[in-house]
This record gives sequence, structure tokens and C-alpha cells, in this order.
Amino acid sequence: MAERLDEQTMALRVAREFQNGMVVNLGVGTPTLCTNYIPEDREVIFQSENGCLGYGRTAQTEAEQDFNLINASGQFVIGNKGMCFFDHAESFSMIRGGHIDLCVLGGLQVSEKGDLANWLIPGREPGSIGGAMDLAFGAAKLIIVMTHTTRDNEPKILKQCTYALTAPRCVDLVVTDIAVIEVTDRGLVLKETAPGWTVGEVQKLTEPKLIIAPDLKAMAL
Amino acid sequence: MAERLDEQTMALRVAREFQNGMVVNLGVGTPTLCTNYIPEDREVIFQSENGCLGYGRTAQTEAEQDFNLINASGQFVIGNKGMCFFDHAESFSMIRGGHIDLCVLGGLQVSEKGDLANWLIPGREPGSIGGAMDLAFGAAKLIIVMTHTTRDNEPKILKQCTYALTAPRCVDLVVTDIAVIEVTDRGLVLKETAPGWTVGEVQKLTEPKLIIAPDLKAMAL
Amino acid sequence: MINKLYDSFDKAVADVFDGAVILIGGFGPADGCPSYLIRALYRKGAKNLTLVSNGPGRGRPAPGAPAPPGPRRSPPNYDDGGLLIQNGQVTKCICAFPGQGRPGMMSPFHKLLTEGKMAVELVPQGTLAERIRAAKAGIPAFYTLTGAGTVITKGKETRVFEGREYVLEHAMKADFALVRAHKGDRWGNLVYQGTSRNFNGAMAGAAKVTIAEVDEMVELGEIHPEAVATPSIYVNRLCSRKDSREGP
Amino acid sequence: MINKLYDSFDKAVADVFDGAVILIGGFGPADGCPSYLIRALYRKGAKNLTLVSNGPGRGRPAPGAPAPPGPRRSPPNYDDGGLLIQNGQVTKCICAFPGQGRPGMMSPFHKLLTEGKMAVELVPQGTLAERIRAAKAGIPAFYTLTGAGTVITKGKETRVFEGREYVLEHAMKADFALVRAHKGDRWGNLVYQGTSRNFNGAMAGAAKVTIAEVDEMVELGEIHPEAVATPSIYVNRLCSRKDSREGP
Repeated sequence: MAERLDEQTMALRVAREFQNGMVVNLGVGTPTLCTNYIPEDREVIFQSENGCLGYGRTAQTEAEQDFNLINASGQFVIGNKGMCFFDHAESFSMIRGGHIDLCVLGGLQVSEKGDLANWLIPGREPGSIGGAMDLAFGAAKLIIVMTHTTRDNEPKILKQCTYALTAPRCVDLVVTDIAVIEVTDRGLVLKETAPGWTVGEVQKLTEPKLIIAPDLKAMAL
Repeated sequence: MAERLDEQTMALRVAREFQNGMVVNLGVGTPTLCTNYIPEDREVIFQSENGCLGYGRTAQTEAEQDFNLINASGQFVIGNKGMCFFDHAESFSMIRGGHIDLCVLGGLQVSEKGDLANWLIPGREPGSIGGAMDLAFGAAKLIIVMTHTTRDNEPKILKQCTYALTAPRCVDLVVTDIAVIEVTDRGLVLKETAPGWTVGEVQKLTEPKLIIAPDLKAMAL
Repeated sequence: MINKLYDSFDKAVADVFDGAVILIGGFGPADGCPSYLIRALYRKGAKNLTLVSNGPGRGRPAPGAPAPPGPRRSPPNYDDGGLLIQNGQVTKCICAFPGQGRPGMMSPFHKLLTEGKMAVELVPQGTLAERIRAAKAGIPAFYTLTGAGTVITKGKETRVFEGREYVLEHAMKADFALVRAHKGDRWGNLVYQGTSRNFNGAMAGAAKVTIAEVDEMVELGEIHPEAVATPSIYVNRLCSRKDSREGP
Repeated sequence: MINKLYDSFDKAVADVFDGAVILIGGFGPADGCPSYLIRALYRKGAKNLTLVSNGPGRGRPAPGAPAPPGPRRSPPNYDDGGLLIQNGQVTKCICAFPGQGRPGMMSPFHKLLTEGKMAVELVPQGTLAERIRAAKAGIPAFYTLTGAGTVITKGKETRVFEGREYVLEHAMKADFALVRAHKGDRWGNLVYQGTSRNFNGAMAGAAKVTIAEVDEMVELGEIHPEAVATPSIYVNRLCSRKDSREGP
């Protein structure tokens, strides 16, 4: 089997989904890396649960770090023209009111119906729910970016989630380190495979039966 | 019978209820005159439904008139240090959330239980409810300032309101052109009479039986 | 590049359809009414509209017609929802302050009501504001004290919390919000002036499409990020009084 | 004259009683945590508290103790609700982000949970913010999509609106709100800095008593009326880091 994509490459692939003018919210982990890969000639507005709209890339040097300018992952970010600040109640009006065009979250499990589980690993109660549940319910479109399998090589894309759900039927697209899969009413549609990966290899690491897209292609990176 | 108080004098009497630091909302009509009679050495913060906290007196000259600075009665007012602006949703969070210490409204009828009717005269449907209902339900204390009787000399303080209610059991104090009456669990307590008015004369123009306050006094003006 | 600016008020309201539910900002005789957008909607002529606003406003039969008699001055270039009402474009008016219909002094608004050509839904001002905010925030329904035990909530569900009766009220869903602001930028950030923020600030973002009429556009970044009153996410289109194709 | 300024953080929290429900602002490792008020509450020693905040924070056993290990810098003079938790003053924690309890890397917070010395109520962050806002706005309960069909809303009432299931959530009533702002004036108007507004702005006004910790006090009128983030009506007491009796 070919090599799996690294985090940065997954983020790059996700960022190709960003359309000009979209308001995008990025979850903890790999999703935050997407700010570095906004397609040229597109302007994207990032929203952060802790009360910021329109912030820029993550801070690179200590001089750039401002304790009054962090994203929801707790990372220092830099300011941007057009940015604004607000409190948590307003922030979640945006999220729960359906104003976020696209949200990118990490995932522990995704079911073939598009259910998401990403906040509680059994045995690690009480779990960290944060703003993920509001985002999963509220965002117009939800992309999950995650490794295709657990560290033990067990599938994370399952017929049914076994972990506590974040939200039922909320996922639109899954970008993993080996494939891009769309959630449709008919089931999971394999749209792209990572360079060097065959359909059979991806299916083997995926519990539900994948529908192969007529225009299946290798991920363009 | 002695003369009745004029509007300005009633407003002056009402304003004596303003304590230092109170947030006060003033309804249309006589209540708006209260801004001119704030007791010396007291600072009072006026709130207006249309999104202003801490405005000053009404504008006196055309030069003072600013189309971006009006109170909820549509009057031009002047700015004040400490003032701030906000939208209608925030404004009614203040009102409905119990943050207004004192509200002064006009009234058509007040019942002996403290019910208020002030938004609909029968035959003049649909009526003008404005923000009065939210204020009657939400303010910590409610003073009604009104003439004691209708133009036909019929009582406006009644056993039961006959007009559509603004809110049940919401009135704390009634200041009229002949008396000051407190609403208590025991009934209506006559606290003050206007200069020259006797208890009997006030009672005669009031439907429910008044309880005479032990410390009944003439209105100090 | 994001640029939500339209160079024409007419274009900005071109897709307002017959039967649309429209939020219109403003309060009383103050400035802060999206007058240019209202006149564009008058020109467009969309019919059978439901208007949601604090009140029907003073109105006049046509743009340029004399302002109705009254003790008050009007702001420059002023029109309110009453223009659409008098033009017969409105079949339902949801508001807090229709004004008393006085016998012998019947306004065009009350005349239409009396003739059955228009319906009115009277909503306490705070309930109106909160229902608009609920639509913006994704809350389908909430409980409020206002109106419990009065005719205004007749037929509505009530429920007791901690010994007091509350009324169930629903989100005010709308197709378009027309709001007036002072300055805007190409992303859609808005600031207002004084009490002209009123329902404009509450309505921005509460409809499927929010259209903002601003006095002028400023460069991105000119509005201080702490002082933005309406974040850009809530605004879909902007038109500038200063730079639009149409005059007042 | 109105003057809500206290010259001492200790005095400002002197009436916090055992068993009180306390909202504490702040988010993550950012500045914008009312650290001086939290240390005053540590000195006060009130017990059996219910803490409502985004999370228990990083915490440390005592003021001045070394910050807990972690990849991140802390802002100057920083303490969060974790200080009160580690001091045994908290018996219930209502939050969105307690952090995962990892076997072998158990935080003091998770240790207290495991030993049954503290309870936790996990609330989605947006539901938490909206429940706090509801308390401020006089709304006893509202419906939300968040959590419908998940374990987090087990046992809660649900209701279908237009074909989707929503959950009934209640106002978060509290006795005290401790918030951190940048500047304040003697009436209680507040402005914040950047993402340090977060839960501070939402919580100000949502408890019976709101106490604001500001970097500095300014003259009345210095904060522009359009730019006030928290109107004075929501603030009962202020303390200034710059002018208080107590050092950090």
C-alpha cells in the first residue's frame, strides 16, 4: 500500500473546498491547519467560537503572539482587515442560526448515515464537548478530516458509530489520509483516492460498502 | 374642590421616587417630563426601548435636534457622558430580564390589584401596544402617572379594569393629579393627597375603597 | 475577492418576490429607516408582502408626495414602510405600534384595515425583537413573561416556571431584511449612528437575505474590530446612498 | 453620584456565600480571565460553590505556585477557576470543556471527579452561552437543535418544530458573575480586547450581581457610546487592576 497523506496534505485537500466568500469554522487539530492553504484568488472569512470573525493565519513568532487574539483551539492568530469581535452568545447565534457556511472538524467515527462521534472516548469521561456539537448541528456544510483508521488500523468509518454521537446525520464530506468520501442519501460515495491507493485498499479499511463515484479520481494535491 | 395638579407637577412628584443610581424607563406623555425634575445630588440613568441608555434631557432648540438621538416617545434628546447605544434585542433583554429598576408609564385604568390597562381604547382597534407590555411585565418597579379620572370625571382607578390589560398585578404606585396611591397586598393605600384635597374627595373619585396610610400627608412639591 | 456592494438599490431588491415576508428596520420618526431600499421596492412593485416592523410608519402615497401632516420634522430623504402600505403592496403587517385608529382621523393604514384589505398582527415590541433575534440565532421557540394573562396571547400556549406563567413565542422567519446603517465595508460589517441602530441591528441576519443601506462605504479595516455593531456574516448585500446609481 | 468602583477585590467579593452559583468568564489560555477576582475568592474561601465557565481551566494549587506543565505560555498574573477547584471550594462544575481525563495523566479536576468530591454537568458550548443569555434576557426556557438525539440531552424534553427535533433548555440562573474587561467607567460601561470578550461579554448581567475586573478605569464619556460592549446596566461592581489595594 502507498503512503498515507500527512496532516498538512489533508488540510490542503480540505481547503480546496473553500469557495470565495465562505464563512468557515475550523475545529481543533488538523482543521486549524487549513488557514495556511486558502486557494489563491479566494477570500475566506474564518469564524471562531470564542468571538472572532475574519482572523488571519496562526502566529509564527513570539512577537506575533497576542493573548487577546486566539482561535477556538487556543492558538495565537494574527489580525486581518475586516475582522470583528463579539461575545459567546453572539458567536453561537452565528453557529446555531445557520450562518456558518462550512465547518471542518476532526472525527473519531463517522457512520454511513453521516452520524459523527468526536467528543468522547469511552473510559475518558466526562469528555470534551466544547463547541463541536453546536457546529455539527448548526453549520450549513460539515467536513470531517481524520485518519482513515485508528492507530490499531481499525476502521473509523463504520456502519454505525459505537461512541457517543456528536450529532446524527450531520456529515457531508469525509477527507481522510487515503480517500475523499461523500455522504449521500444512497450511502457513502468514494470520490477520490490518495495517490497510489486502490479502491480495494480503501474499501478494506472502511466498514460500510462504498459506492464508487463514476468520476472517481486520484486526489489532486 | 381644590385645583388638580398639572402634568409638570405630577412629573415632579414622580421624579422624587428616583433614587441615586437607578435605571429608569419613561413611557410616552407625562412620564417623559420627569427628565426635567431629577432630584439634585442624584444621578439617574434613563433607558429607552429604541436602544439608548444614559441619555439626557429633551432637546430645547432645533440646533440640538439630532435625528439619530431620540427617545422611545420620538422626542429629540441630548447626549450625556456615559451613554451607550444598542439594538432592540439587547434593549429588551434589559427590560424583560428585570434590569430596569423603575418604569413610569401612563395609564387608562388601574385596578385595586394593580392590574394595568393602557394600550387599547375600545373602538380604537388594533391599539398601540409598543413596548409598554414588556415594561409592565419586566420592570422591577412600576409607577403609573395619570389623571385621576377620565374627561367625563369617571374613575380610572377601578375594582377591575374594563379595558384590555397591559399586565396583571404589575403596578406598584399610582401618581395622579390629586393623590399618590400605593398598591399593596391588602389593597390600595392612600399615601398623599394633592394640596387642598381631602381624603373624602379623593375617595369619591376612586372606585375601590382606599386604605388611609397612617402617615398620610399632603404631597410635598 | 468578497464584495457585497451593489451599485443599484433596484438591483439589490430585484429578487423580492410577491408574497415575501420582509423585515424593515427603523423606529419612529428617527433616521435609520432604509428609505432608499423602500423606494426601490416601491418601484419594483412586489405585491402581497408581509411587513414586519415596529410600526407602519407615517407613510405617504408616493415618493416625493408631501409628508403627512404632523408635529414632527422628518429626516432628509425619508420614507418608511407606510409608502408600500399606501401603494397596496402589503397584505399583512406584523408590528408593535400601528397607532390608535381614531374615529374621524383615520390613517390610510387604518382605512386598509377597516376595509379588510390588510391584516395586522399586533406583537409587543420586546416579543417582536426577541422573535426576530430567535430567527437569527436558530431558536424555533422560547418562553416569555410578556403578555401572560392578557388578550394579546389568547390562544397561545402557556407554561408555568417557578410559579409564574410564561407564553410560548415562535421565531419570526423572514425572506428579506432591509436595514439602514451608517457605514459598511465590502465584507458587510456595519456601524450605526445613535438610536438609529434600533431594529436595524436586531434584524440584520434574521432573514434569509439581509440587504443593508448605508450612508457610505469605507475600506475594509476602517471600522475598528471592537466597534463593529453588525458582524459581516449577517449581511448579504449592501447599497450606498453616496455611491448608488439612483438618487434619493 | 453613581460610582460602582470598589478599591479592593477582596471587598468586591466579600458577600460571596457558601453554596453560591458563580459564572466565571474567560476562554482557554487567553487573557480575559478575571484572575484577580478569582484570587480574592480564593482568599475569601467560600465553599460548596457551583462554577459555571467554559472549562475548569488549567488551575494550580495556590496563587504563586508554578503553572501546570503544558506547551503554552500563560498571560501575566494569570489564574482561572481551576485555582478554586484545586482549593476544594467547588462542588459542582458546569462547563463545555472539562478536558479528556486521560488514564495515567489525571488532572486535579479529574481526580476530584473520580473521588466523587465534585460533580460535573457537561453542556455544549453554544447551549451554555444561550442559557446564560436567557438568564440575562428573562427567558426561562428555549428550544435548540443542539444535542437532539444524543446522550447529552438524555432525559430532557424534546419537541418537533417543522419536522426537526429540538431540545428544551433552561436559563442558567446564577448569584454572581465574575468578568474581565479592558476598560470600565464609574457607571459600569465596559470594553474588552479582542477574543478576551468571549464569555465575559455573555455573562455580564446574567447573574444577580455582576463584578467586573478591568485593567483600568476611565472617565465617564471616554468610552465612545457606539463602542460600549457591555452597557452599564449589566454591571454592579468594578475593580481595577491598576488601582486596587491588592497586588496581583
